[in-house]
Amino acid sequence: MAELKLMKGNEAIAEAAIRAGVDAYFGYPITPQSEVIEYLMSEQPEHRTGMVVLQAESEVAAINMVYGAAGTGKKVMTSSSSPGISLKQEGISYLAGAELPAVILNVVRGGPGLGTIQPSQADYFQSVKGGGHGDYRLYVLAPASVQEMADFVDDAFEMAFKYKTPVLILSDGLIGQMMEKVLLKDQKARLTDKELQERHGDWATFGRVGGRERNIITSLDLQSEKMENRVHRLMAKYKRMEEEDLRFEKIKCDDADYLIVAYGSSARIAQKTVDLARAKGHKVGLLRPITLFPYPKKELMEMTKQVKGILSVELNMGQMVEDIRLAVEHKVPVEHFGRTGGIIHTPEEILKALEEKIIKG
Amino acid sequence: MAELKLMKGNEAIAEAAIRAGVDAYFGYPITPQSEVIEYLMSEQPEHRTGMVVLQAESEVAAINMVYGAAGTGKKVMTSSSSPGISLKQEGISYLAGAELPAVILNVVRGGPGLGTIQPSQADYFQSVKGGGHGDYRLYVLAPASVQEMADFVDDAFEMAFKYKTPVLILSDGLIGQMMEKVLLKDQKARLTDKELQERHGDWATFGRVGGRERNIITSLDLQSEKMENRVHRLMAKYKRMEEEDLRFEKIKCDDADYLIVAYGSSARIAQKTVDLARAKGHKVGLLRPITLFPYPKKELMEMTKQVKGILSVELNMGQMVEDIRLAVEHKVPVEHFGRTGGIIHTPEEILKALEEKIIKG
Amino acid sequence: MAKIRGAIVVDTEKCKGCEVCVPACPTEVIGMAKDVNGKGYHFAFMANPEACTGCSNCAIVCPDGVISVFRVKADE
Amino acid sequence: MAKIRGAIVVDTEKCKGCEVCVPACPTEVIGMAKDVNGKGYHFAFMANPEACTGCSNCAIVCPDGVISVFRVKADE
Amino acid sequence: MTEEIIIAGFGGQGVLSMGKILAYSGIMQDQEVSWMPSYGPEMRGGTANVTVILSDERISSPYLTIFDTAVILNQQSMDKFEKSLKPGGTLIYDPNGISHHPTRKDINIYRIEGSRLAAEMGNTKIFNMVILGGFLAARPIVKIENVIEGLKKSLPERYHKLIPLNQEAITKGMDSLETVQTI
Amino acid sequence: MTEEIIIAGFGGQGVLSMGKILAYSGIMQDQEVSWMPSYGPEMRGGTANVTVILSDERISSPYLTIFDTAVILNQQSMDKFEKSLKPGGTLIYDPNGISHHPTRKDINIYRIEGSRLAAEMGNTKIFNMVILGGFLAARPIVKIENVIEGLKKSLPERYHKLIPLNQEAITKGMDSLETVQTI
Amino acid sequence: MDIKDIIKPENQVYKKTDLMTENALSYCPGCGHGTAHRLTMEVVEELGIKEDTIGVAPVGCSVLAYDFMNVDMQQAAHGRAPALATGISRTWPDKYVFTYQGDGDLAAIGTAETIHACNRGENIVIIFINNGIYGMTGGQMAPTTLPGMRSSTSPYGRDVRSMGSPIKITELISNLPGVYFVSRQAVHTPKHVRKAKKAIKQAFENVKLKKGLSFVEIVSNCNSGWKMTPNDANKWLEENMLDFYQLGDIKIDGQLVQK
Amino acid sequence: MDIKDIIKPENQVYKKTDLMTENALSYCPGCGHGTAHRLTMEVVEELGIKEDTIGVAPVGCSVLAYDFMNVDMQQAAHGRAPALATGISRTWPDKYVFTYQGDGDLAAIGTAETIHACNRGENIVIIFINNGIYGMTGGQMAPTTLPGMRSSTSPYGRDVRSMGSPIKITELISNLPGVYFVSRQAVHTPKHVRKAKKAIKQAFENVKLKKGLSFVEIVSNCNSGWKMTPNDANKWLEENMLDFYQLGDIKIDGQLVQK
Ligand SMILES: Cc1ncc(C[n+]2csc(CCOP(=O)(O)OP(=O)(O)O)c2C)c(N)n1
Ligand SMILES: Cc1ncc(C[n+]2csc(CCOP(=O)(O)OP(=O)(O)O)c2C)c(N)n1
Ligand code: SF4
Ligand code: SF4
Ligand code: SF4
Ligand code: SF4
Ligand code: SF4
Ligand code: SF4
Ligand SMILES: [Mg+2]
Ligand SMILES: [Mg+2]
Repeated sequence: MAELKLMKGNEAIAEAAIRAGVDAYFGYPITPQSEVIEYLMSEQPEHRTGMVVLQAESEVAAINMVYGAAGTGKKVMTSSSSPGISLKQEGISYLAGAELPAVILNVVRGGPGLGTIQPSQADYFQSVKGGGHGDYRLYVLAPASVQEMADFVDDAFEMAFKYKTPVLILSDGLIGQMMEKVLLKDQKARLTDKELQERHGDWATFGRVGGRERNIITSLDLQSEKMENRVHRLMAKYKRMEEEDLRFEKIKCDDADYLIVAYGSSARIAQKTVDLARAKGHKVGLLRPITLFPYPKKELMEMTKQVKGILSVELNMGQMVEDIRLAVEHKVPVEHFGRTGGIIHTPEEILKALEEKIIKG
Repeated sequence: MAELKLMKGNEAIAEAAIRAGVDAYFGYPITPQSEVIEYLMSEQPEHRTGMVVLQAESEVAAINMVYGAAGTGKKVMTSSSSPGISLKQEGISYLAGAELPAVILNVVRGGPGLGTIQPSQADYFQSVKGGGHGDYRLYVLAPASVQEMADFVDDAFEMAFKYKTPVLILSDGLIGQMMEKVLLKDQKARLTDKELQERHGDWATFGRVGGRERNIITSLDLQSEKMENRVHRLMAKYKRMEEEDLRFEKIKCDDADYLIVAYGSSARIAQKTVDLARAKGHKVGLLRPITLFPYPKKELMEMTKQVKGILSVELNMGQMVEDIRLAVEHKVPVEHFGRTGGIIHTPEEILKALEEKIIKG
Repeated sequence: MAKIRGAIVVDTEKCKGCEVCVPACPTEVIGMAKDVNGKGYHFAFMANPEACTGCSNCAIVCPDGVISVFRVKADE
Repeated sequence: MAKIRGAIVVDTEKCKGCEVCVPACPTEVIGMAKDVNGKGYHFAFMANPEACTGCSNCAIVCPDGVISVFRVKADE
Repeated sequence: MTEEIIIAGFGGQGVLSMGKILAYSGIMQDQEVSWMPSYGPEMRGGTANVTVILSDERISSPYLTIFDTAVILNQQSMDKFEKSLKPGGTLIYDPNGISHHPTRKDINIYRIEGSRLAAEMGNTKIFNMVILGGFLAARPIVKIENVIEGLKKSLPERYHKLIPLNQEAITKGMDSLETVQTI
Repeated sequence: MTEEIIIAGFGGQGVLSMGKILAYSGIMQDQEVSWMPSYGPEMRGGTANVTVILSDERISSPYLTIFDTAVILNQQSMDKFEKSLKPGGTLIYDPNGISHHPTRKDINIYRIEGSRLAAEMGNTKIFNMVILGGFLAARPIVKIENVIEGLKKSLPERYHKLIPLNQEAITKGMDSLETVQTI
Repeated sequence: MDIKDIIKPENQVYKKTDLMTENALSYCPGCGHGTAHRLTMEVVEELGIKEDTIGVAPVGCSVLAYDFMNVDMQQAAHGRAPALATGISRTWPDKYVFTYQGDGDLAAIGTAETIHACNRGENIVIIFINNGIYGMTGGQMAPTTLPGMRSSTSPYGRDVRSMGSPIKITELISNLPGVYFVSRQAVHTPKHVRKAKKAIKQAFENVKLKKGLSFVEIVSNCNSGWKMTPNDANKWLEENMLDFYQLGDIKIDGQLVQK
Repeated sequence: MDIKDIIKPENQVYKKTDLMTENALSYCPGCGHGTAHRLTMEVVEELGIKEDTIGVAPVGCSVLAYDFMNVDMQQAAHGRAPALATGISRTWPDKYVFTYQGDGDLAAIGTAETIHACNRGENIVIIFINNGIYGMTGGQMAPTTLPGMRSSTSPYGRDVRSMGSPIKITELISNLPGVYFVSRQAVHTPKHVRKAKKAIKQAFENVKLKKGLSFVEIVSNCNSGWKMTPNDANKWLEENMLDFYQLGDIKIDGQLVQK
């Protein structure tokens, strides 16, 4: 039954996972996302839906438990925060290479190193360019509200299975820790074993049921020719993602002379800047990429016909700004404004930066 | 005593490490770089110079052993190949955050996942954008010959200590496995404890010798303001690297109408393409970035005054090409040609791509 | 006969009022202040100073190391 | 009296000539061929077929699983 | 209408749950709400604060540096947040433990003796409800019945028996608010 | 002068070390050299090959797909590399185990009975030295004294006593090369 | 009696199980991996559980186990097979999930995953091939390499002082309450093969009981890494490895076997 | 006799060591971390080795140990302190290198680093604070959490069947030949504090012998995580933790202590 609740982003995604019929969650505690596993444990989803929740001995173990379960066709997810996500990079690269569906949540905190536990977006590069080794990408969703934390579980699994790929939900401490109201969807049933076998029997490893030929999950191709084919197959998927499953949101862009591009928590804050700017008479719009990979390149290029300059607002020292520049092919000035180390920029300082770097500049 | 030898890249770097007076090496076997630790073990450097060589239980342990030893002011290095380097990402982020000097060698193989053991350059993004979490970069050196494998040990440590930063030597299976002649430098003495204490006594943790105040190595700043300062300090270093320690090589660029940009093994192969192209009457030059971070942005921009187009030649599906586009601000067409999955492009097919994408295109 | 007398000094600003020292004292010397210190903690004090033998038990269990102990042999 | 007779068939193209089967045979049946197979290995064969009892020892130690074993009770 | 509120005090004072009840109350009257805590490694005795926004419109930034209303429960928070109020804003504080009282002239200031009143009611745990009452007296932005509904929603079922006590504390708080200065 | 050579055969035939000696010989006469093996997960019995380049100039690509000279020691390698020779190039092979002999008409072809000769000399380990001798007879690109120097450099000190034997094998190889076709 | 009369289908007493594929094994001649593969598959066949069996291959020489074992298989990152198996077994609690791992994989990089899967008592089978070396990468020292034993990273022999002693991971995990069955076996002679198969069978049978993890170590040769002929390697194994890694059951029905 | 006459410098019999800094400890009131810190520093002071001591702080509540211990210190990634200590000790073989780690750090994510540093017999001291929970991150279940014990990730009590049994990592590593000294202690009463200090002192003294690793576990409270007052937590510790984690020396001079 759909339900309206006040929840933390971390709790909302956990509840949404149960309702989405997720089969298993494997994770290891780390601030600011430990509420995900805590909420799951307190809800005893094994009684509600039969969902498995296990605290792993480490993030490395967790991502590899995900790999194992994903390889059987199950809907499986994990979550962590920056240092823990770094540890998962080998596993993520394996998931991508073996073409397994899985959902990974990163509730980003300030880095590098142990850093701070405050919100940050400094893992953008790692998320969209591939923090692990090899030629691969993730489908990356960036929620900007508690509602989206909940909604993106379903979306993420849809993409994960559509493309047989790991999907990253790139959140941050602000979205994870804040409470907002959230409309929770109805409970979806988990696939029965039989349904799963029918749906995924051509690739998943759940045993040679009915005596079918064996299935194999691997990312190894000793022959380079085969490996190159595998990579080309991946690249074709990424292209298709761009064509079919790109997502973004435009706020007050219709008449905009200047554009802010921001995602996740920065988008929330920058939205206030848009209002402040407009109150001062600047026609500013906000383009919020919802998918960070694929990236709204065409849309940005389109916007260059209209806007005089673009400010990339990020909780980091300048990462997404590169993707904007690549997208607009340097047709309009693109500048970056960001705070880092867990400091959250204020709507006012974003406005100031906008005025200094774009409007006046 | 300087010496001329025929060696594999992996052996040359190991021998050069002993001669450079490196204090310690910690690593874990993985193809195509296991010769590094094998060579070191067979040379018994503890007898030659007192250098410590230890086979760790994993790449994660190895990078953290490096962290510990580096924190005491020692010259310390590790090596691995792609999957192992992915596992080291947390540790690398910590090294950057704690501002520790260390040298990491990645002899890249084809990924993602277990992939192949053949040469690849698909870890470019991971290397230059930061595969770990947080706002940091590495100083990245890309050797293109066995001689450079040897020479870059000294250079890498110089940079590591100059900037107090981890330095990545980004090689690949081709450079690691091939033999060429190499002129080995004279043996340098390792720092004595006393020398080390004098040189690094203001930050390194070797005990409060002489009753000095304690030193602390950490990457943690619970206060975001302090953490932001730390990140700004890092960014200032990266800027300085660009000003003072950028490296590249230009081959036949003086009269070039077209430019190939390639590093490492691709640069070696592309160099042959330059000859083939010139034999056919195309004035093609090669710009070889030696440092991948910092990147020769200004030089590339300068070249746009002269060349009609640029081909980025990489053993991957298109990574460095983004940095070229960013550098030249889309002033001339920039295209990518690459093979992946361990396949090495031939000089002939590079020429074909150049003709199709740049010269005729 | 020489009697052992002791006394403790609690760094009241650093005391966290955890009360771990209280049961550690064999002679029930320590009580917790009604007042709070700058951090809002009720700090420990010698409620029963006469009984203190300076045995240091309280000091060595104090997690915050805020107790100093003094001891003299006093003639009765 | 019924005697047990055995025989083995070696998949000579898959045999790697490791010789592990040789000492495993209690009756010294197996020898290595002078010839090599397509992969360049000297393969195993029944050098002394009369002695084979079909005990399967050779087959179960063969790492490549290339030996099949047959056995009959034969009247003398 | 949009109300941007900061509630700040010591870790154990129930700052976060007071904010949560307030946010739930907003939901009960169909408003958009957000609740953004400061979070950190639990160093007990440290400060805790939460930004609560209630609005009739979609809320943009849940993280703010200037506020309409501040509820201040210890000295550190006073030092930090008095200056973050908008001119014309409202400051509500518990004088217990406050050595430097607010000095701004361009804001409304109220006092509520939360600690004392809670102690008088024999239950220090309802301290934050007394404060909530005081807040509601100064800023009646949510209806009391919605607060009670919010309370129900935010308390686990097994604690619902405590709702009358909480309600009493809120009423007590509402009745006990002292006006220091209105502009 | 630049000579681009592929040497290809089975894993245990000493292909890599033959290439290494050749490369060292180049160094001994002050040439630039490169030696690039195929490497793979050691599936014993698989093929092994190495590309060796000797040149008076700086060597660009150490990895090649067409060659001046091919030294071929088993059938798989024949199938793979006969077609990679430049027109006018040189193919040297050991006929032992070869079922399909080379057919190209635009290259020079030589045979050297390496296996047989090594067996005759009572030491299969010098097989690759016999082959090297054959190579040198066909392509005298390095002086024999430089080969001996190269041998010294590439063998660990403790094996230097074997150098005369190796030298003998090389000589045997040089003397035993059979010309199949020259163009 | 003619050989032809013996070699008839009805007389066949030993035949490779169909659960081994027709692919030629990628192992060196004489390597024990092949035998261990075959025993595992024979057990799966004899128990009639191929429809319910999922294997996990490691990184190591047996990385390609999925090419040879004719059951559903996943290939794991180096050392993480027990984590994969946990993920599979937790979501398919009635299946037979096994890992097949080398000593480097299981006792070096995978130590944490091994210990914790054992400690949680995952309802899986671990087949552990201890050949005292890293075979696949060219014979480097493993955690199990014997004192004084040469490898490419201990070319002068394992120096216990600086490289540590060989680790008896099998004994170590036997102490964990989550572990239900532990046995150490070998496969270099027919007698050992028979015993090893019994142990593997026991391990798979235990899965039905859901009482914890079953662990079978197989001490095996890596003749290439050891630089010996297969038969010499097996002799060396008998004389050196088995002295240190003593064969036999170590834990049965959750109880340590008293020695 | 007046109190003033007693409180004189010359009468002082207990004074906080100078090797604890003046920074106020960041721990919750009554948390055993403070005591364990102080004992460690008292030992370093008494042995006169502060010029030769390097500590490694973990990730856990004691992540800030470097703010309190007045010796050179490094902060390690979660679980990796033994690897750092290895790196330090190998390059400074005559120094006193110690790690200070929580149970999550040492026995969960850091299992492999712990086991292998122990197995290699690194010449270091490991101080292991077992409070049966992840204190820093808000009281999640640790590998050491007792059966039935509640935590934020075992809110209905640790269910051994699905979460595994608490792991006695200390007993486990005692079996490794590289480990020279192992002792389990507590710090919640004066008596326990005195014994714990003796064990820590022994551990540091062992470093001089270069015979292997010394390991001291300290069973401690996490009153916040356990949601008890400090004194209740200490009582609970006495009654529950010590039953499972029995105090005393486990290995002395490289020999297991017979029980
Ligand atoms: C993360 C990572 N590190 C290292 C390697 C390289 N590697 C492959 S197999 C192997 C060790 C194999 O030894 P073992 O597990 O004993 O198996 P064996 O080959 O002896 O059967 C190593 C280190 C890898 N593939 N991935
Ligand atoms: C890679 C990584 N994973 C997880 C965390 C989050 N984390 C910090 S401390 C901790 C556990 C602390 O527990 P313990 O080691 O028992 O120490 P205690 O706080 O109880 O003293 C965790 C999981 C982290 N910082 N880094
Ligand atoms: S020194 Fe001894 S007697 Fe005195 S207060 Fe402390 S514990 Fe009690
Ligand atoms: S033990 Fe220490 S901190 Fe706790 S109450 Fe006593 S003096 Fe204060
Ligand atoms: S079946 Fe027995 S007797 Fe026959 S060859 Fe094999 S081992 Fe020898
Ligand atoms: S054991 Fe098998 S592979 Fe080895 S020689 Fe005998 S038949 Fe051939
Ligand atoms: S290298 Fe060793 S373990 Fe690997 S296949 Fe060969 S003999 Fe077997
Ligand atoms: S959370 Fe627990 S371990 Fe951490 S300081 Fe508080 S009481 Fe100590
Ligand atoms: Mg092995
Ligand atoms: Mg703990």
